[in-house]
Parts: sequence; C-alpha cells; structure tokens
Amino acid sequence: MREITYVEAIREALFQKMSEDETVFLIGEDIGVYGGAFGATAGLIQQFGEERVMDTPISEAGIAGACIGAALTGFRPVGEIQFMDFVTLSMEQLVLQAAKIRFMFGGKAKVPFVLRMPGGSGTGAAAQHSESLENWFVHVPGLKVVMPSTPYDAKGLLIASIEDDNPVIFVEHKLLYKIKGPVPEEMYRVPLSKSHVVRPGKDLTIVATSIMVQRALQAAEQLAQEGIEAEIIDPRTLRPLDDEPILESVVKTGKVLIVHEAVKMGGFGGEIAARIAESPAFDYLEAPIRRLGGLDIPIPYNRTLEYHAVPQVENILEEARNLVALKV
Amino acid sequence: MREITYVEAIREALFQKMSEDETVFLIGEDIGVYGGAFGATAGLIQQFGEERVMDTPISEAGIAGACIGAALTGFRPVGEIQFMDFVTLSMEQLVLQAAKIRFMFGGKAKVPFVLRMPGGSGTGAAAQHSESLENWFVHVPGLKVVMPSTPYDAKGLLIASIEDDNPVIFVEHKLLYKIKGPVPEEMYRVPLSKSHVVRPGKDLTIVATSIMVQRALQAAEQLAQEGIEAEIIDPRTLRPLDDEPILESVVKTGKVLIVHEAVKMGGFGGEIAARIAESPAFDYLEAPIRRLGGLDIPIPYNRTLEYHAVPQVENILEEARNLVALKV
Amino acid sequence: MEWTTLIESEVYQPDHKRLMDELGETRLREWVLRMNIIRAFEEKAEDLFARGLVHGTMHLSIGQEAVAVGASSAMEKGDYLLNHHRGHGHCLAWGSDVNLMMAEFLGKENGYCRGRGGSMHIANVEMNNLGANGIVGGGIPISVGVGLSIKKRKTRQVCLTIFGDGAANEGAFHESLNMASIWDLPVVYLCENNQYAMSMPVQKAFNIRYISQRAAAYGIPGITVDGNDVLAVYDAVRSAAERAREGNGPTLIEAITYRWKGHSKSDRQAYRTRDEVKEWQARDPIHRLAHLLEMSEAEYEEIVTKAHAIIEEAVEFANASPEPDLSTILEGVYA
Amino acid sequence: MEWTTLIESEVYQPDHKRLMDELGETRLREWVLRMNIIRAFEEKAEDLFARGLVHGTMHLSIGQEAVAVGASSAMEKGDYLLNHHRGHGHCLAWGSDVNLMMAEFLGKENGYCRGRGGSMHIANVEMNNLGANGIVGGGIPISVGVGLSIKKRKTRQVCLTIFGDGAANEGAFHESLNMASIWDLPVVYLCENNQYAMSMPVQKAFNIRYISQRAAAYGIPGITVDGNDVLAVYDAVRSAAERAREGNGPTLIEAITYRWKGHSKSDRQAYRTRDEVKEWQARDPIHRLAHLLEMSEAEYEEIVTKAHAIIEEAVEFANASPEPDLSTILEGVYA
Ligand SMILES: Cc1ncc(C[n+]2csc(CCOP(=O)(O)OP(=O)(O)O)c2C)c(N)n1
Ligand SMILES: Cc1ncc(C[n+]2csc(CCOP(=O)(O)OP(=O)(O)O)c2C)c(N)n1
Ligand SMILES: [Mg+2]
Ligand SMILES: [Mg+2]
Repeated sequence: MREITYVEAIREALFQKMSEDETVFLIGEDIGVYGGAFGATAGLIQQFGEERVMDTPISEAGIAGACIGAALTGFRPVGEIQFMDFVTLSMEQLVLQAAKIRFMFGGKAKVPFVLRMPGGSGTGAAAQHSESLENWFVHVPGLKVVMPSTPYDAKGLLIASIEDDNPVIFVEHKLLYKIKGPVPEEMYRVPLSKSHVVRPGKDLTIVATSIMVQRALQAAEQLAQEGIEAEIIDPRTLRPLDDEPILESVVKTGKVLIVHEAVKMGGFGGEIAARIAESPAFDYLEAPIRRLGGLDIPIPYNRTLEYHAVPQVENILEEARNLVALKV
Repeated sequence: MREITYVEAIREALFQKMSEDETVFLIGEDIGVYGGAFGATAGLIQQFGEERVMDTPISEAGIAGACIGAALTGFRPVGEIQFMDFVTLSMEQLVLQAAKIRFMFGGKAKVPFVLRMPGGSGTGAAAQHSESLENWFVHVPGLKVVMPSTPYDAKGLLIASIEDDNPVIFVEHKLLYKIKGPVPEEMYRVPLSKSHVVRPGKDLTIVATSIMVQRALQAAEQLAQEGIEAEIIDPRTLRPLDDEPILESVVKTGKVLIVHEAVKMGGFGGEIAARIAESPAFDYLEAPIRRLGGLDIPIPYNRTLEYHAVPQVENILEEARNLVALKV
Repeated sequence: MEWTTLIESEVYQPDHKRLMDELGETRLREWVLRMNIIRAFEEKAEDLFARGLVHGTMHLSIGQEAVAVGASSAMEKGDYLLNHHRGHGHCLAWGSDVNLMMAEFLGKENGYCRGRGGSMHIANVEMNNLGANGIVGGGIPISVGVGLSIKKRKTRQVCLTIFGDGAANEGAFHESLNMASIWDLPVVYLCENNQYAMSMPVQKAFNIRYISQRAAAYGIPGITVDGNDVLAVYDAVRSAAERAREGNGPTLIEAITYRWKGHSKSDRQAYRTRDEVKEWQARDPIHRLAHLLEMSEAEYEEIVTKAHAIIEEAVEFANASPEPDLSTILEGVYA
Repeated sequence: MEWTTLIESEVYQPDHKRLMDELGETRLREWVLRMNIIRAFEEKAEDLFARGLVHGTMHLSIGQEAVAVGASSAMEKGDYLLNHHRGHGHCLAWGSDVNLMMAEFLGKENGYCRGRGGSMHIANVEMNNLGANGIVGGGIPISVGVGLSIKKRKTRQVCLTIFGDGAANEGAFHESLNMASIWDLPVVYLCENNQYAMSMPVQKAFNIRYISQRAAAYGIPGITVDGNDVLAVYDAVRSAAERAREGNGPTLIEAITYRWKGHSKSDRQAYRTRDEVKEWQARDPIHRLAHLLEMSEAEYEEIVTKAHAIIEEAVEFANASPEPDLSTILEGVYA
C-alpha cells in the first residue's frame, strides 16, 4: 500500500471529508496560507477557499465557541488549536459548554465538531509548548478523546471523528507528523472506541498511547530478540474507552506496563491501571502493574533534559525486562 | 474544644494570616461587602479595607494573573474563584504560568499564592456549577492541590497553604461549608502532603477526599455495627501526595475502596489505584481495588438525579460490604 | 413620572410616537401582558423557592422585563437566541411555553430540558433558543459560531446574544466581538446593564461611562438605550438586527436597567441601598408602557390577573408532571 | 529616505530636536550600539539555528530594535518588565548580560534559566525582568498582579508589559487592561504591532485602524507611535511611565513596526510579498537613528563591528559553558 506521513494522512482526511460534506469547514490560527504550524492544512485554502478554511485571530476561546455555535446549528467544524497547550484557554467552552450542552438540554441538541491539537514534547519548544493534557478531557463526560499513533489511524480516526455527532478532542503528536506508514487512498473509518492490538504477544501487555505506541513497538522488536513477546495495545480512543482488549490481554499475559508521555501523576495511566485492578483481570496479574509516564516536571528546554523528561525506548525496554523477570 | 463550621474555619484562617502578615491579601469576585458567594470572606473587608479585600470584575484569568504577578513580587495573595467550574477560565494562567514559572526560570523565582475554590454538587446548581476538577491540577507539576474535609483541616491547611512558597489550588466543598467541628482558636498548621488516617480499622481501607471523607465516616459507623472496621484515609493534599499511609493501610487490610465525588473516569481515584497496584502493597491485596466516583454524566439539575450522580453513604456501604464479603 | 432623569444625553432617544403608530396598540397591549407574565413567573419562582419547593438557585429579572420583550419582539421567526443566567424573561419573551418552562424550573421530565438543565439552562432548540447559560459570558463565543453558520448558509437569520454588564469584562466578550466584527457576522450583542454584577457596581468594574463605548474597540456600532423603555429597546435591536441581516455585521447595544431583587436566592444586598432600589422601582418598565398606552388602572389590573392565572396554570401543569425516572440518569450525554 | 510614508496623521509626532537635546549624543550613540547588539544577537541566533546548533525555535526581532531600546531606555532602575516570545531584544535592551542570554539560548546550565527556559522564557528576576512568555498574551494578566504589588508597596515602580498585535485579540488583554484601569495600576502596555501575528495581517484581525483605539474601551489613554523611530517610542513610553508612576494608571501604546524575518524557524512567508519586506527594510530603525545623529558610514560600521564582537564573545562563552547535569533534572519545580 501507498505510504504517506501522519500529517499527510490528516490532510487527506480533511480534504476528503470537505470534498464530500459541505458542512465541514476548518477554523484556526494560521491554517490558511500558512498551512498550519505543522502543515496539516497546507494547500487546503487553495482548494476550498477562505470560507471553508478560516484563519482566526489569536483567540482560542473564540475558536472553540465558533466550533460549538456552528455545530449546534448544522455544521461539522474542525477546529485547530495550534499547540495543545493553548487549549488551556478554551477549557470553559469545551468543558462547560460543548461537553454539557446536550445533557443540559435534555438530549435535545448535538454538538458535532472536532478540535485538533498537537501535543507532546521533543521539539525543543520547552514548557509552554509541549503539554500532554489528554487526561483532562478523559475526565469530562460528553467529550470524546481520540489520539492516533499511526498515519493509518490518523486518517481513519479523523474521518470517523468528523462524522461523529459529539465534540471530539483529537490529539495529534508533533513527533509523529513526519512518520510514514501505509494509508489507503480511499476514504475509510477507524471506528471510535475500539482499542487496537497493535502487536500480539504473550509475555507482557504494553498499553501505550500516541508516540509511545511507536516507541513500544521499537522496544518490542528488541525484546523479541531477547525472547520476550510483548503484546501492545493502543486504545486510540481514550474516551469512551474500550477496555475489553486490555483486560483480555492482561488475563493472557499476567503482566502489564502502561506508557504515556503525559506526566505520570494524575494521568491516563492511572485510569488504565485502575480498570485492570478493579476488573476480574486482577486475579490474573502476576506482578504489580507498572506505569511509565513523564517525569514530575515541566518540559525543559535543554535537549538532553527534554529527552529524559518523557519515556524513551530504553525506558520501556528496561521496565519490560524487569516486569518479565519478576517471579511471583 | 470550640466547634465552628468549615466556612468559619476558613474565614478565621484568612483573618489570622492577614492580621499577622501584611503581604497576604484577598482577591476575587464579590468577596468584599457581599462576603463571598458562600460567605467565606464575610466581614473581612470591614476589618482590612478594600486594599486587602479586593473585589474584582468577572475576569477569572485576570484574578489568576493578579495572584501570580503579586506573588512574583513579594506578596502572598489568596484568590477566590467563586465556583470551581469557573477555574476553566484560569487554566492558562495557572498551568502554563503559575505552575511553570519557577522551573522555566531555572528555580530563580517563586510564586506563593493560594487559589480557593468551592467544588462539588448537592446544591441544585446543575452542570456548570458543580464540577470537581481537582485531578486536572494533580496532573500538573508545580502546583499543589489541597482539599480539606473538616473544619479543623480547613483552617490548618489554609494557613499552611498561605505560608507555602508555591501556587496552591485549595479546593473547598459547598456542602462542607456548614458542617461543624472542633477548631482551636489559635493559629496552627496542618502540614501539606501528609495523609491522615481519619479512622483506624482492619477490615478494609477507604481512601476518600473532601466530602467523601464525611460520607465514609458515616458509612464506617454503620459498618462497625455490622462488625466491619473500615480504616479511612484522607490524603488532604492530593499533590504532592503522601501515599505511605495508604500503602501501609492496604498492606494491613488487603482491601481498598477509593471514593471521590469527581467523575470516576480520569479521576484522582485512578492515581491512588495505580499507586497501590504498582507498589509492594499489591502483593497484599486480597481483592480487586474498588473505585467509587461520580457517574459518567454532567451533574443534573433534578434533585433526585443530582443525588444519585455522586457517591452517597449507601453506595459506600454497599461497596464496602461487597469488598469485605469477597473471599480470595 | 420622571422618566427623563434616567435618560442621559448620550442615550439613544427613540421616536415614541412613530414606534407606537408602527407597532399598533394591539401589539403593544400584548407586550404589557407579556411583561406581566414574566414578572408573574419570577414572583412565582421566588415564592416556590421561599417555600422550599425548588432546589438550586434562580436569578430573577423583575424590573428588566422591557429588555426581554423589546428585544425578542424585534427579532423574526427563525432567528437565534443565546442568553444568560438571568434568563427566564428572555425565554418567555422568545415565545416559549410557560408550562414547559415551569416544568423545567421544577426539574420535571417534561420540562424543556427533561429536568436536567433547570433555571440557568433552559433552552428550546426547536425555536432556535440555544439556551440560557450558567457561565457569565459563556454564550458569547458560541454566538460567533452561530453567526458563522448563518453567514455560510446565507439564510438571513440573526443571532440575538444577551448578557449582563458583568459579562462585558470577561475575555470571551472581547475575543467574540472582535471575531464577529472582522467577519461581519449577523449577531446582535445586547448587554443588559442592570447596574450590578452580583455585588459589583458598574461604576467600579468599568472606567468608562457606557459599556457601548466598547464597540469602538471592534469598529462596530455601539448604542446605549434606556432599558426600561421597551420601545427604545425594540427600536435599537430592530435596527441592529436589520443591519446584521443585510450582512453589515454586529452591533453592541447596552440597555440600562435595574434588577429589583437580589442577585440570586441568598443576597443580603449590602452593596446597595433600599432607596436606590425604590428609586428604580418607581421607573417600572411595565407601568411605563401602560402609561404610554394610557391604560386605566382597571385595564392594567385585568392584565396582571391574567398573567397570574397563566402562571398558576403553569405551576399546576408542572406539579402534575412526572419526575425523571432514575433509570434514565445516564441518558443524554452522547449523541 | 521617506520616513513620512509611514507616519499617518493620527500617529504621534515627537519633537525630535527636543528629545535629541535632552538625551544627548553620547546616550543616543550608545542606543545605536545597543540596537546593533540586538540585531547581531538575532543574526547569530539564526545562524546557529541554521547550522543545527540550537534545538527548538526562535522568534527574531530584526527590524523591531527601536521598540526594545526606546522602551527600555524610558524606564528606570527597579521597574519591571514582562515581555513575550519575540523577546531577545527586550531582554537585551533591559540591560541583561548577553553572555548569560546566549548561554540560555544554547540551553546551558549557567544561562539565565539554567537552560530550562530557552529562547521563549528568558527571565532575569534579579533585574526585575519577569520573563518572556511562550503564550501569546500570557504575561498580560501577570502585569495586573505586578501593578497591584507596586501600588500596595507604594514604591513608584512601573511595570512595562510588551506584547504583539496578535496578543491584543486574546481575552487576557481585555480582562487585564480593564483591571489595570479601574485600579489605576502603574503599568505601561506596549503593543508591538509588527503587522502580523504569524501569518495573520492586522488588517484582517482587526476592524479598527489603530490598536491603540482599544484604550477607549477601558477609559485609558491610547497612543500610536512609529515603532521604527526610537525617539518616538522613548518619548511615549516615558510619558506613560511617568503617568503610571504618579498613580494615574495605565496607558496603551501601539508601536508600529515590522518583522523582517519569518515568524519563527520555519516560515515560508507565503502571506506577504518580498517587496513589502524590502519596503520596510528601507525603513531600518537603526539606520534611522544613525542618520539623525549624522553618523558617517565608517563610524556606523565600527559600531556594527563592535556589536558583532560582543556577540561572538557571547557565543564563545556559551559554548564553553556546561550543560545541565542530568542528575538535576527534577530540580526547580517547587520552592
Ligand atoms: C465565569 C463566571 N464567573 C462568575 C460567575 C458567578 N456569577 C453568576 S451571575 C454573576 C453576576 C453576573 O453579572 P451580570 O453579567 O451583570 O449579570 P446579572 O446577574 O446582573 O444579570 C456572577 C459573578 C459565573 N456564573 N460565571
Ligand atoms: C495562546 C497562544 N496562541 C497561539 C500561539 C502561537 N503563536 C506564537 S507567536 C504567534 C503570533 C503572535 O503574534 P503577535 O502577538 O503579533 O507577536 P509577533 O509574533 O508578531 O511578535 C502565535 C500565533 C501561542 N504561542 N500562544
Ligand atoms: Mg448585571
Ligand atoms: Mg505581530
């Protein structure tokens, strides 16, 4: 199959949905002639014009509000928050309005929009441009949270998200934008709320999100050479969460490592760990659950410090080896 | 000892710190002649004047910024966000500025302020006035998160928080304001980051926060009559977390129930569950970990629905009984 | 009565005679009834609350009825409404069913929001009433999206967005009015300046005389009207709506009025004097229209009685309505 | 050179002669050097970046040096600075050590922020420089607190808060200027209008001619100056600082200038023409001051050479500086 990059996959999803459905439009900062800070919307304004690729002033609350209002009245906007960090300025609109409107109105309205935003560190952009805040949204009923880890998923999940009738927080990763992978040319959907067994294995389960799926895969290759077969599961949609494949895997392997880039404390890994620990899979655990997450610091500017602030392949390797070595 | 209410305890802490330290001042909406939406600052403007009890326009980002700027330059402001929900409008200032300034400046600045805010449901104020968002802040290195459950703790923790050199998110609970308890008249500190064994027990551990501590205590009384002795632990400071007493308790009881009002998914309970599941206490668990949290919905207006949207005494009772009944 | 005391020279002076001729007596008499229904609703809400029959809180709009009725009357079928926490009046003036509103206020299953929303969140999506809002300024960014949507659909609708003086100091106000302005969105921003944001008087919260002066920051028209003059409100909102409908963009209207009651359920009102309240009560917006219409006291009393009867019926309806079933508690979160 | 093309009638016209007399030639020659140091720093930053020696991104202020130097020069010792992402120039003009800045830019342990902050976060708390900011508008609310702090301490300091045109559309701008105004806080708000927020031209992002017109929304003075005229910037900022120092509250100053380079490291600049850039390059703010001072080309070149030497030294210093030790990675989060 044709290989394209993650960012190209996103652009293609936008292009195809916009071509097909004229209620879809894009709105965000510098998404027009600039093409988006990471190029996700490059060329789209030439194809669809300023009416459907709308550059905004620097007004993140306004962008969210624009999505909500348009969604409430018949459109399917796709907003872009230039860096996930800036969504801190949209929280009221997303959490108190978008997530709650349907419920507060007795189920009589819907708010179908997608808000795309790149999270994560690794580009030297330091503390205010490297956040991984997805678990905030996981905590909010009414929102959906999607976090693709491959070009294939990026396209299929984005199309499915645009077609979903709910507000979807779509978290991309800056370092994933340039990775390549097979992506069908035609439209397809990767269904929301279906966790994906990325790699089968029997010795331990690794639950990973976003870029950590890629790092876990690299680690798994090395582990395989050492005779350890890791099963890697990517939830892809963090809310609503399909935890069945995770629990099944844990029943099979008895050992689990959870990896995300976000700061460990208060992060999504806690939810996964808790789901396992409160499920029947608990009885099959042969070792304590392990979480790997970002260190308890803001992301530092210095390249070496930045590198070590979040889980890398070698950290996953080490944790996995330790887990497997544990006798119960 | 003299008994006063939780809200009186808070007011007394503010009064005593303001009397003692003139760098302490209050800032927020309607905290002056109105006395605060829940009366926490009633009378203080009469005592300290408008300069130290500052009513603001409705500008939650501005309030947070005012705290940060004053804290950076020698003051110890205590801000009030009228309902915790509205802190969604201050997230950028709190998370990208307050929490990160010290680290980003190489440890060369400090930002000592407290932001008080009442969370929780139970007053019929519906979806936009009933949030429990503490775990968002637990996820942010650089912030401290304090959540008192008794009048005694409210006073002692607030004084300690004001004296702390870091930004402290101080989460009160609307339904706790009117509960009474013993509170010394003199100043005292309840140290931050010390979990508290509220009630000793041997049959199961209940980790509860804020109002759930009170509900857990009520449940424990009933359980005691049934021959079940619950050990109740209140972390009080959620970040940085003192997890030792929790882990020790689990080693002792082998069974643990975590209770908070916030929506279960993505909540603080996940962090607690994960800490237990990845610690040596894991080996002592005799049953799956249980979490009780808010239902996966916004808080409904209707009184009955609202009541059932968050854990109540009877839910804790039921969970505790089930846990204890489990044979391993 | 001394209406003129209220009207500053910078405040818009409508041509009452022209407006009355244009609107006709029947319609204006209907407005007197409508304003009275709003007032009766609020009085009943307060009463139910006092008797412990309502959970939660409420924000009464007594004294501000002219803003609600004047503004709604200036809009057309198919237009959108976004309003705020003190929104019973706007919702009623928009033509909502008082029974379904009362049912919602009492948290009943057949209320507008199935009892999930309550006083601060009443919406009536079928009538393009996109809801009251518990967050000060919370509806204002949404207006940008609604405006965009109309512009894209070219349907010549207008979005009426109502908020208080307090909301004009939220960042959301700023971002939204700017966006609406640069894109010429069909939105009418109606700031109901009732002198206070909870306990904060406008004199302390603003360093400008009129909130409408803020229009200058966005290059849009701004106008201040006497919010107790239903004809002035109507006139200004209608002009702004026309402007919006023609594709000429948003307008900021400030309607100066006064909240007679406390901010919400528990307000000792230490921030104002009884005399001040009385002074404003003497400028009753409903009496004022009645006066213009030269209504007799008897006629007026008849209308008040009718309004109360309508509200009594609504309470009966609401009381007889079912509570939401607990088994449905998880419903309505996702579409 | 045709400076007048830039200067609209509404733009403040300083009395150059008076200012030059007042400031004296020595000081002004020092400004030429200072502006050249900023430019040399930026050129070096770009060069290091191009050679892959810097991680991250950077926002160059070439072309905007007059704003930094004019504004900083108008402030007094002990005053505070809050600036923004395009902040190297402000930081240097404030009197920071160029070696420690370069060390920070290269992520070194002895940089101003121990290598943790980098280009977008350089602070120098000892000199009351409270930092650049990676968040557009992020420093503006903080200015309210700094202003309050000064007012409470009665120390007659002033807080200079610098941000871009783009920041003026963030809600934070609105809330903060209002608060500073109602409390008469000693803050000078300096909006560096360099025509673009990334790719967004001011003509599209605003529906007003001058950003300074927004002062009207807060009842404070607003003034627009030619930001390429260092004397104009100095004059306006000094007056505003004086006003603030006297307890008369904040001022909004707009300095019109232009960013010669791309927004950040990777900007194809598809949103503007080469001709436009050239036109503005012909209005070089440094040359302009040199011209006023009637400097010879040789004199000028000497200054440029000196500036480059200072920067080369800084690079050497930074290169020789140690990297942060990995074992310290967890430090500096809590006090
Ligand atoms: C963001 C936010 N901040 C604070 C509040 C609490 N609150 C509710 S109404 C109100 C006053 C609003 O004043 P105004 O906008 O003038 O409307 P009014 O109540 O006078 O009609 C306040 C402070 C809120 N609901 N939302
Ligand atoms: C809240 C926020 N939104 C968006 C960005 C991304 N961003 C960084 S600089 C910039 C443009 C800023 O424009 P302006 O304020 O005019 O300053 P300039 O870059 O022109 O100096 C943008 C959009 C950001 N850093 N913060
Ligand atoms: Mg008001
Ligand atoms: Mg700019």
